[in-house]
Amino acid sequence: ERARAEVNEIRAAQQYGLSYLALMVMEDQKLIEKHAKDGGIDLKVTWAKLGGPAAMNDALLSGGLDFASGGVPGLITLWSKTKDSPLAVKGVGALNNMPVELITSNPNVKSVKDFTEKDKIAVTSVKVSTQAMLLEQAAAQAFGKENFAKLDPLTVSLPHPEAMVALLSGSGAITAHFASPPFSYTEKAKGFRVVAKNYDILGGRATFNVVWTTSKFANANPKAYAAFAAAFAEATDWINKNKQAAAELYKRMANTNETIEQLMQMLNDPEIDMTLTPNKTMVTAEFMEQIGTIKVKPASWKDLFFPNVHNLPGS
Amino acid sequence: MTALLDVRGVTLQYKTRDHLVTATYRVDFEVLQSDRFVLLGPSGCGKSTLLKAVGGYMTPVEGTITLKGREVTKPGPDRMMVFQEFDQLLPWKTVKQNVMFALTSGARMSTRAAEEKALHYIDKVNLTKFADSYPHMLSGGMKARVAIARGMAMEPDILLMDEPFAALDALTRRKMQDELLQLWDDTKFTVLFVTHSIPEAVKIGSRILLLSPHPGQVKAELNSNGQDKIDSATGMALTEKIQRMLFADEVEQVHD
Amino acid sequence: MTALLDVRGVTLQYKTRDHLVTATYRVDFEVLQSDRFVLLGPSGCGKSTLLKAVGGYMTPVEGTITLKGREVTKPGPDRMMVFQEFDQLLPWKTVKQNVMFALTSGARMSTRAAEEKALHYIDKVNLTKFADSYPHMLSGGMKARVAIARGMAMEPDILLMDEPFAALDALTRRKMQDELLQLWDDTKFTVLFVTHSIPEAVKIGSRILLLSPHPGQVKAELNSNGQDKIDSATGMALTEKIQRMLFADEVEQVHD
Amino acid sequence: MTERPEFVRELATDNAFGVVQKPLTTFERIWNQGYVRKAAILVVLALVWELYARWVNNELVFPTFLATVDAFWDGIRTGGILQRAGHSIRILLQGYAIGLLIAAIFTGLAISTRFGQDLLETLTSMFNPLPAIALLPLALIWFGLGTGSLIFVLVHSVLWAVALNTHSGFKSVSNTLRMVGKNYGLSGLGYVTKILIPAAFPSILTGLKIGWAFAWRTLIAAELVFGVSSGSGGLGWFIFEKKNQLEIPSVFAGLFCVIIIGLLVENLIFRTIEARTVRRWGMQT
Amino acid sequence: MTERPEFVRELATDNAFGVVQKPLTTFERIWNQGYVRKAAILVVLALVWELYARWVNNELVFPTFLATVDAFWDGIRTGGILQRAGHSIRILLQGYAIGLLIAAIFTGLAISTRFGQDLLETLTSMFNPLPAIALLPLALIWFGLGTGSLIFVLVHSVLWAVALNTHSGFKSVSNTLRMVGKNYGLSGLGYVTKILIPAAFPSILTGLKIGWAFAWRTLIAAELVFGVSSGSGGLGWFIFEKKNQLEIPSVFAGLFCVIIIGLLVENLIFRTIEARTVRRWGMQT
Ligand SMILES: Nc1ncnc2c1ncn2[C@@H]1O[C@H](COP(=O)(O)OP(=O)(O)OP(=O)(O)O)[C@@H](O)[C@H]1O
Ligand SMILES: Nc1ncnc2c1ncn2[C@@H]1O[C@H](COP(=O)(O)OP(=O)(O)OP(=O)(O)O)[C@@H](O)[C@H]1O
Ligand SMILES: [Mg+2]
Ligand SMILES: [Mg+2]
Repeated sequence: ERARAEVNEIRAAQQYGLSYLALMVMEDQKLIEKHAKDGGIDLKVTWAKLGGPAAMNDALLSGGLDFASGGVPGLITLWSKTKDSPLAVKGVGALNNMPVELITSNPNVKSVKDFTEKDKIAVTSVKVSTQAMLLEQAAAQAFGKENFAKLDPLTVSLPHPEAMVALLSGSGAITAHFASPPFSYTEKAKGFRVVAKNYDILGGRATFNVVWTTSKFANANPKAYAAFAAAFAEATDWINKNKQAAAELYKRMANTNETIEQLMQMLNDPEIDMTLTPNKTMVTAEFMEQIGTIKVKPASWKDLFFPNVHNLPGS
Repeated sequence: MTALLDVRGVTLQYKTRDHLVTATYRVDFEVLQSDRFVLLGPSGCGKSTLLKAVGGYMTPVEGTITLKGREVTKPGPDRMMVFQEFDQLLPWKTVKQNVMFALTSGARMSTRAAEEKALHYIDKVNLTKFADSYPHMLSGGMKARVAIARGMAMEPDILLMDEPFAALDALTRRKMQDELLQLWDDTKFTVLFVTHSIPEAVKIGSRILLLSPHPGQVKAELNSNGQDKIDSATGMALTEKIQRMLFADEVEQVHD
Repeated sequence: MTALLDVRGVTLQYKTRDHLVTATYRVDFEVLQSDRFVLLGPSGCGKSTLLKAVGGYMTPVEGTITLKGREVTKPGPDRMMVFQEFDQLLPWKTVKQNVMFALTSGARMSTRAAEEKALHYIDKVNLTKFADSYPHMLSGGMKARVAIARGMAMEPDILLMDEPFAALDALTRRKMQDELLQLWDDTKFTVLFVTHSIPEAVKIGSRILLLSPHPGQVKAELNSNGQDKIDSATGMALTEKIQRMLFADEVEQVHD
Repeated sequence: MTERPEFVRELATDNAFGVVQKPLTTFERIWNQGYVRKAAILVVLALVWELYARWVNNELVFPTFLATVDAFWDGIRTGGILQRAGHSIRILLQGYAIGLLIAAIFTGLAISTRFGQDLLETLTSMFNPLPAIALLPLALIWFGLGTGSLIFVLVHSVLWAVALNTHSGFKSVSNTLRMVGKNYGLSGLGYVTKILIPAAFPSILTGLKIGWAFAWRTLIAAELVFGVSSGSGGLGWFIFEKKNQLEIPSVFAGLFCVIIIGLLVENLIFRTIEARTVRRWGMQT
Repeated sequence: MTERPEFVRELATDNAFGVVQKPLTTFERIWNQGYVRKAAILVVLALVWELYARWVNNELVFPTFLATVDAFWDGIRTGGILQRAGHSIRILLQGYAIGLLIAAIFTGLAISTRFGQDLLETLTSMFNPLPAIALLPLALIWFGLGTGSLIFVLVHSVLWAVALNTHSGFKSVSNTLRMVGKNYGLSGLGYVTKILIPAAFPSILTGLKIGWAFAWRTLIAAELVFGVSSGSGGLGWFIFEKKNQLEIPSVFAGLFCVIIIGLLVENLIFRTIEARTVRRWGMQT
């Protein structure tokens, strides 16, 4: 009876990059369909690749998308905006822990405190991106809470590829880049120095990307939600157990020219975990509350996520 | 016999940003069935404007224009117009297509019949060799002749012609005049004809309306039999009489 | 006395996508200083084309055109042209500005002098009341008169006029003709004049070139003293003589 | 046919000619005002917006008109939406002006030499379809980050549309007018500015309008992609920021601001130009 | 003045008139071919690109022409750049066609009623400056993720430019031609299609060109935002992917593909239309 009331199609979206490998595995191995069948429903899954968070939000909120993915601040903002409405967006699980590093080409900069007006720091979007938020947190730690925005005037919006090229080419357009893998690898390999890192700023390994959906969807479609959650867990598990195969799957799905070795290097990086467990999300949430981006912070990280991950050792 | 076209106290005005130009003032005349009615008057006196009003392009601010008892409100193919302007041919159609298009869309004729008729009238205006040329390849007089062919081919109830022969040389003009009269002999259509030439008015017209200088008012209406007839009262030929009427103005003007 | 303008064996052709149209074939004539040279010929015989070639807008495919000994290669204000088309006025300038603009940019006159001169000639063509109107508010004949005023105001070495009076009524036409002759009396400029009207050619012209029908070739060159002089040999008046020459063609054509 | 009598008439005197138009009803007279009709359209559009938004009932995706207006006032009072708009307009005008200048040079060349025409046609068909991001690398090399690059991208969005319209307008100028211009001895710049530009003005105006609109589009979109350093953002950045904070009514307030500017520019500037030029000259009805 | 003799001449016969143009040199004849001149321009541009890129010497920012061509061939052989382009073109054509249709309806209304004109003018000045992202929420509500929304955004980028140009073209049609059309009893659709459209064709063509170019721009940019919902995505996504993989020559190969398509469409389609219509009719030089 319930099953008939549920949707028979769900739509989920990835963004570009290795971060979203778990979703690719789910897509490639049709894991959601499999778990849905086990749960007694027939489910068609449509996968979309979206270019940025704006489209992701619009699609989710307009009902064009059921599962979205993106950075932690994105989830927190959505949660805070929708928590009193039937939509009530929450996380389904984390995609990974990943190091995000502030890398500079300016030899005089040894720490965040050394940046001067002459420096320009590239982040994907000024003020609003994960990287910009991290920089503000670093500034708050270095100069005191009220000075969290001290470095903001130095930031410029630049997508990762352009930022990396600008840094490597030594054109002087930027002197620092808040980069995530694989861009940070390349920059470090060229000998540029890391002056800050999300793991240090947030106090430990931290979730980089998460998957989320609306309570409205989860409540109306418990079986479909369960199938997704189960598939998500299985995919994460599978990656950790089959890194070589996962690398090959990524190369095929993303149609990339990166070599298997390069991909394996990332997957084997001890700093990168593929895990469902949300880490250090509360640190970010608290910071966002402090600076007024959100009005009320979640009571615990469990407020931010659906119960299927509540048993994990999140933070 | 009631009038085919009845123009009663018609005042026509152009309203522009800065001025109000009165083109004609309380003009009235009647055109009967099969009249060859000529409008004659000095440059700028409102002949073209009157013709446009009869064509349905302008609404009088005063007075009425009725055609067959019904007031003229919009243009239509029953009043085929030959304009004064050179750019009245559709540039994207050849000479033949221009005439044919008028027939197929205005007179709703079949393509074949239209083609035949078009070629017939194009021949009458001596343009057979140029039937497949586009208008921009024609001389001024040739364009005028295409427009004449188009107007005549439509064989409308009433043909409105605005100085159709002005751009034609003496020889061609005479030929066209003869063609028009010939066609009239055949079909007895009604024509409202604007011209500048007094001899032409006398030759073409059966009735001649003289208009005053700007703004145009009716000055006189005269009959003509095409023969430049001698007026019994004054002993003057018609052309001379008309010329006098026009020249009277000049004398006045000069003495102003 | 050498010729001011020397047209030697000039063939003019239009090349279009599909055809090659020969407009004039090996035409030659000489225009002397202070000639009032008239081109007369049937519609489409290439008069406008010839005028455009003299104006520097077309290059002959054969023959040469020399003005004061120098070959004509491009247009210039030394040969002021009055075109046949109604759209020869700049729509974005009023009547006065149109005439003034020609003077300030063509004859490089000061604004004040240009204005004075412009108003003078606008008055000559009876358009003082319309000096501040834009061209689109004028009737066909009024536009033609503005173009005439502009051409005369320029007082060029040689004035090229393409049927300037075609759109004018008998009275206005006579006035314009007289103005032109008056101006000629005053300044003895040279004019190359296209017309369709034989009486006009005889009245205006000091020398008349007769062209054959399409493609235009020189048929005859005649003198005129403006009085419709009687030819001593044939006893015919000049108009009649010209008419005969034109009509000869018609007879031929009809019997074709 | 019975002979009709001939007649001769006396003429009325000059002072009788001031016939006036038939009087209009009050409603007609009001409705004849363009701005009344347009205001009516705007009211209807606002109503449709309000009602549809209420029906959709999803403030986070499509806020109501009233909420938007509210956010707009709020933005004016506290959020500095006007300064943001001012900042955007300043940059926009620079890009627009430079774009027009380059378009003028290109079309000037194109109309005076055959080679120039080939060049313009080739460049237009090559570069016009390229999105702004394609220019990013070159922009970064040449201008670095910041206003310079933004202006570069703006120029790209204005230039080709204006050049295409202007060039096509030039090519459509009647032969007679060209000949008249040459007759006056005009050539080069004088010929272009005194003959071709006024004669092609309807086309040029259209080009200016399209260029203006596309400059806005590009600016708003480009501010998101690059050239923005914190603190100096314009309207595009305002919209992006609010979007990321999910303050959707403010996002719409930003767009509302763009719409209002569009309406103002159209009705105050372009309409006036039109009325004083092409309409007055009888070149457009 | 000495009296010159009068004379009468015999005329030459018909068959003598075939005078031919003065012969041109071989070089002139070759140079007279438009495509030769354009090819020369393209070669020069390619050379400038190559040399400048070598001088910049930074493959990651601005690859050389040869590297780009290389990547392009590679893309054709292995990367399916042609399928990507095909995918984009399919969507583009749909958006373009729908945009034209709606533009036709709007301008048709605008030319036949005063209210229609006010509506078009108002809508154009309001919506034309809005960037595609502004429409995203509505697009997603109405069409969900996928091609529908992409097409919606494309329509937005085509519609207003084409409508503006067409409408301005309609308004510039000479009064005489309008009167001729009305004289034939044409009205409504017949009047628009048989009189106004051909008479305004130069303007309409310009609108079509601008619309086409902006459709490309928008599509490429929109694919970055909308990404792909099924299959492999179009050229825009290709460029996005390659950029993220830092395969800059491939990025330029994608843009190169856009350029080539632009050149082909201009020279094969628009030129041909122009030659068969406005040029042939003497409406453009
Ligand atoms: N579109 C217009 N706007 C304003 N006034 C106009 C317009 N058209 C004509 N007029 C004015 O109306 C009057 C009559 O013009 P109309 O064209 O009817 O004259 P016409 O008798 O045909 O002259 P012509 O013999 O020179 O062609 C003129 O004074 C002219 O200035
Ligand atoms: N642009 C053109 N393209 C092709 N052929 C043309 C062009 N202009 C004129 N012609 C042709 O050249 C010939 C001469 O034209 P032109 O205009 O010189 O005649 P015209 O003597 O001035 O005639 P009219 O007295 O009718 O004005 C005509 O046969 C015409 O068809
Ligand atoms: Mg008239
Ligand atoms: Mg001529």
